[in-house]
Amino acid sequence: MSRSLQEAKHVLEYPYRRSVGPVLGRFFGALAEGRIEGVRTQTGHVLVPPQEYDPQTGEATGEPVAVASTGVVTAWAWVDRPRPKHPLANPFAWALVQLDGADTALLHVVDAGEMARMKTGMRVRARFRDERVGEIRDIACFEPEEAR
Amino acid sequence: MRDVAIVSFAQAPNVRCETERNEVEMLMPVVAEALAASGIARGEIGFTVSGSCDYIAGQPFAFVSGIDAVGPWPPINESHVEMDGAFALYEAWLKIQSGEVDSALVYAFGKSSMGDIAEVLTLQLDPYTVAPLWPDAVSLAALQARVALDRSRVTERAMAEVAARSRRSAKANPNAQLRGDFDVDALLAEPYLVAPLRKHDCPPVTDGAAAVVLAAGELASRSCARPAWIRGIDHRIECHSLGARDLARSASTEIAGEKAGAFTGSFDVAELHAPFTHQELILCSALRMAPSVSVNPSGGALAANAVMVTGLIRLGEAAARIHAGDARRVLAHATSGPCLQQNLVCVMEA
Amino acid sequence: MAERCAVIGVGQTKHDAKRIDVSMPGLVREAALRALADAGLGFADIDAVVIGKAPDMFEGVMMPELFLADALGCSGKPMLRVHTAGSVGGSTAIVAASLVQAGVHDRVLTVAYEKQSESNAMWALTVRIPFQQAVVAGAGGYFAPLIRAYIRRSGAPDDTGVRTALKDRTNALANPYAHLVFPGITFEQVASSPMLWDPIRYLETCPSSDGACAMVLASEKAAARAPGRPAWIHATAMKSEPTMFAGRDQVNPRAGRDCAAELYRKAGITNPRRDFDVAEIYVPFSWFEAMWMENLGFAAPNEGWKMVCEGATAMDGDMPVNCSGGVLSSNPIGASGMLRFAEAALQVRGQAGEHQIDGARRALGHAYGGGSQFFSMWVVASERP
Amino acid sequence: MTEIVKSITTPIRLEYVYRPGRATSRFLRGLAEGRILGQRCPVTGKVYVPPRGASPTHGVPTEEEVEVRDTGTVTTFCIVRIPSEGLSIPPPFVAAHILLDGADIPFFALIHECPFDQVRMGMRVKAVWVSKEELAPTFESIRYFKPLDEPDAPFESYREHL
Repeated sequence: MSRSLQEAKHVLEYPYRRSVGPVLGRFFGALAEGRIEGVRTQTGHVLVPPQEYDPQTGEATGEPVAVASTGVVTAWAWVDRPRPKHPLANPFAWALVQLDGADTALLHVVDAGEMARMKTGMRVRARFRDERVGEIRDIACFEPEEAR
Repeated sequence: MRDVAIVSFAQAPNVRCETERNEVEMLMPVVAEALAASGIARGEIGFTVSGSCDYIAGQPFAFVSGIDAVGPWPPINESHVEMDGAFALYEAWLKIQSGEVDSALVYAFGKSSMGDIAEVLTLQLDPYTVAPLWPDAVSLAALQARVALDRSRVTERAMAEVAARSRRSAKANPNAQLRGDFDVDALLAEPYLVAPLRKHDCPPVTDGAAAVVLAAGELASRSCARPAWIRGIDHRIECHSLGARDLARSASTEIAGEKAGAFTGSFDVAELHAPFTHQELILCSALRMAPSVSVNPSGGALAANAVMVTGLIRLGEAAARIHAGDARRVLAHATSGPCLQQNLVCVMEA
Repeated sequence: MAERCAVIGVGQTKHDAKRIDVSMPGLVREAALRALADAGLGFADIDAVVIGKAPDMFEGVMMPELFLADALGCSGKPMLRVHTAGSVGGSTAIVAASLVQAGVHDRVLTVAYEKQSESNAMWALTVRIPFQQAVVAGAGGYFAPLIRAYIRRSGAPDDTGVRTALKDRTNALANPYAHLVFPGITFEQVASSPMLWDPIRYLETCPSSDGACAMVLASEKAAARAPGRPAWIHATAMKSEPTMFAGRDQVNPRAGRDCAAELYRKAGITNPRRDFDVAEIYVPFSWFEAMWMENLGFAAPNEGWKMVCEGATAMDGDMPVNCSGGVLSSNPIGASGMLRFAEAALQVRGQAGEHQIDGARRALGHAYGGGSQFFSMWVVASERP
Repeated sequence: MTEIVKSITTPIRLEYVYRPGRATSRFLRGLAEGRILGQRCPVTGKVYVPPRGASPTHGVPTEEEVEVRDTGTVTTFCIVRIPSEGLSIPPPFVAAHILLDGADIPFFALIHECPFDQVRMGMRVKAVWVSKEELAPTFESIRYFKPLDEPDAPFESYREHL
């Protein structure tokens, strides 16, 4: 039985254009201005990132709520060798960040230089990009808030 | 409820990269073996259902050619879920429960080697605020492991012990991919892959295929000397956002376990679909596993992880323990989604 | 032994080329919340959710049920995701029905959707794969040769397809949710529209839509408490055959004939043209109406076109087909099959509005997919089975 | 007042490695030699081109190799008149199902060297190959099919392949 032919590369590529709806549209609009907004659920929880619905019940959420660009790391994982698609090219941490004023945590990255600086419960501050377009990557990363 | 049992199970050898055979060629012998073991003729099967995923193969409608492996002619009663084959088995169980059919063939296939599976799985995430950052599956599992380490009794040593035990158990599984004896201290001396996960905490990249035959009542008794009777089966999903759920526990597994009757009586064997070491510990806790239970004697997902097939293999491996007379009551579990978002629990008895 | 199951709530979105105003969760919620409102229920009343859609590459989200779980109030509940190509909307509803028929749940929400504007359907359907032959020009290029074969076999007049297109486009004017709306459309406009994949003309072709459809299915006990009239499910059936094999009849596939035969046997249908008051059939290219009339046993082989030409399938004909405007008027691919099932249910509930067939008691919902190889169908009626 | 963002662009690029498997490899190697190789279903005896290693009706491996001719009959076709992504030639052109002599299932190919409106069901055609030097294990080794100077095949001879 002859063997299989040589392998070939297959690239699946498309620049998806996503309509985001009113709630995320406002969140992304605020990010473009360098601010972070969540949304309040009917039970009073503040979701960041905001959603059109309460993740626990499916009920529609209410009014937007401004939250701080500082918060607490509730979980983190250290990446020594970033992948090409990762937001940072230098070693960094993935983190769940609960912003001050929010009841849920946002997944993003922390630029802490080295793993030894990472700790659950540490305070971080968002670093915004200079050129913002209204998307999640307008937050370049979070960084340790060491001044406090 | 009708009495329904898994009456046969077959799987392809799990390998790092199947270079010679396409998915249909991998599936054909597996389907033939499962059917032959059940004694139910191809044309007598009441319902056929499969689980697979287009993004694993990198093309739309990847499942379509899969049905060629069962030779669906004359036309058959057939369905497909874009999920792990374990959930296809659930659909088959429903079909039999509705009384429409008495038997079902369930199969699953996936060649994870075709793409960068950790990155492909990124596309499962919220496409607006999470996926654009491209967190890969290992990174997300590492976040979950951190929460488990911080907030529960999970330790890095316990995780390494899961890895060592799984790969030691896999030595007795001819279809496993990663097997052998590993020293826990040596494993802990290895560098982190994505801290707190080391390489041994993660599953291998695997190509695989599996098939299961289900039958009801007397047909099951005729098809198998020791049918694995499904006494309870249930699955639950929880909210998607990692920042809005408690990653240290598996709430959906707890509910599914309760509904499936996992908390009444003991088990000889449990096959848990835990691709990462800490997930086995979280699942054991959610399912209140007694220390006496033999967990993943097949080696589990840490020994072979053909995405879309692994869950169905857990059901098949657990049932096979009953078929072989090695166990009387078993539990099987399958998962889907990032960080154990969706979980299925099945209790089977001899 | 199966439990009885009924449709107690139906909802769909306004279908459009680009629903730029909503996110994917917003789209599915628009349909789901309408179905729940129709059933007088909220998410908290739902036991399980079954979701269906066509290839994930349309939206670039792998297994999107995972991120849509929260939007559909699924936390802590079972959720299943079905994908059977173009027939998926129908098979999704059938899986949802089996949850009730198996006696597992009392109230199941089922949703199907496609947000095709996130990418480009032609791109997603013709992804070039190494070592395989290039696909020529999407679904139209695939189905046009089969239509030509049908014309040759049946001797159907050339304007058969034009007539169906004109009928469905006229019916769509009475459907507020329809995507393509051409007020005052004429035979000449359809007949003179450009040939895309000869023999298929532009106005004989389905659009590419954003849209969703949802239904609430209930057990007999739960249906008794529903505020509206239920549509009772009398039978469901699914059949599949290989895409290609030697001697395959692709014009009148056996899987479709077998599926209909099984469905009719279960539902006690002996003469479909007499026994059904209305049918919603999956017709993405106009000629398929004539072809499916034969496949479904409404007409003898090679005579389906006569029903079209005689006006039998029009709103005022003896066997009205696609009163909603059908797939030719709205085509969110993953939802298109469920829309057929849901429109059939609306007819027997007397809730189809301007495109209602008066007194409709029994209706057929039909979907197909792949290379005319996957079929799903159901019979719904105003009376309990 | 915050401006509401309507949409975002999220480019997705994934790379996969494809391997053709044995059956396709044999077929493509055949094309590199200017031959069209099918496989016979051991149950029905039908010849499949291109072969995929399995009998779709019986779920069994197809192992017996059968060379078919590069001539055949157009069973049905479509005249593509709209441009779309990925087309290497401008419309209009004809995409046809061609029942190769010796095969039991139509093969998809383009038809040229004939005005598009003169292609007929039943027309006899022959493959036009790339030059000897350009032959390679790809489908592109057959450029297209062209009409043969033969009478059309009767409808009955191919009606079972529609």
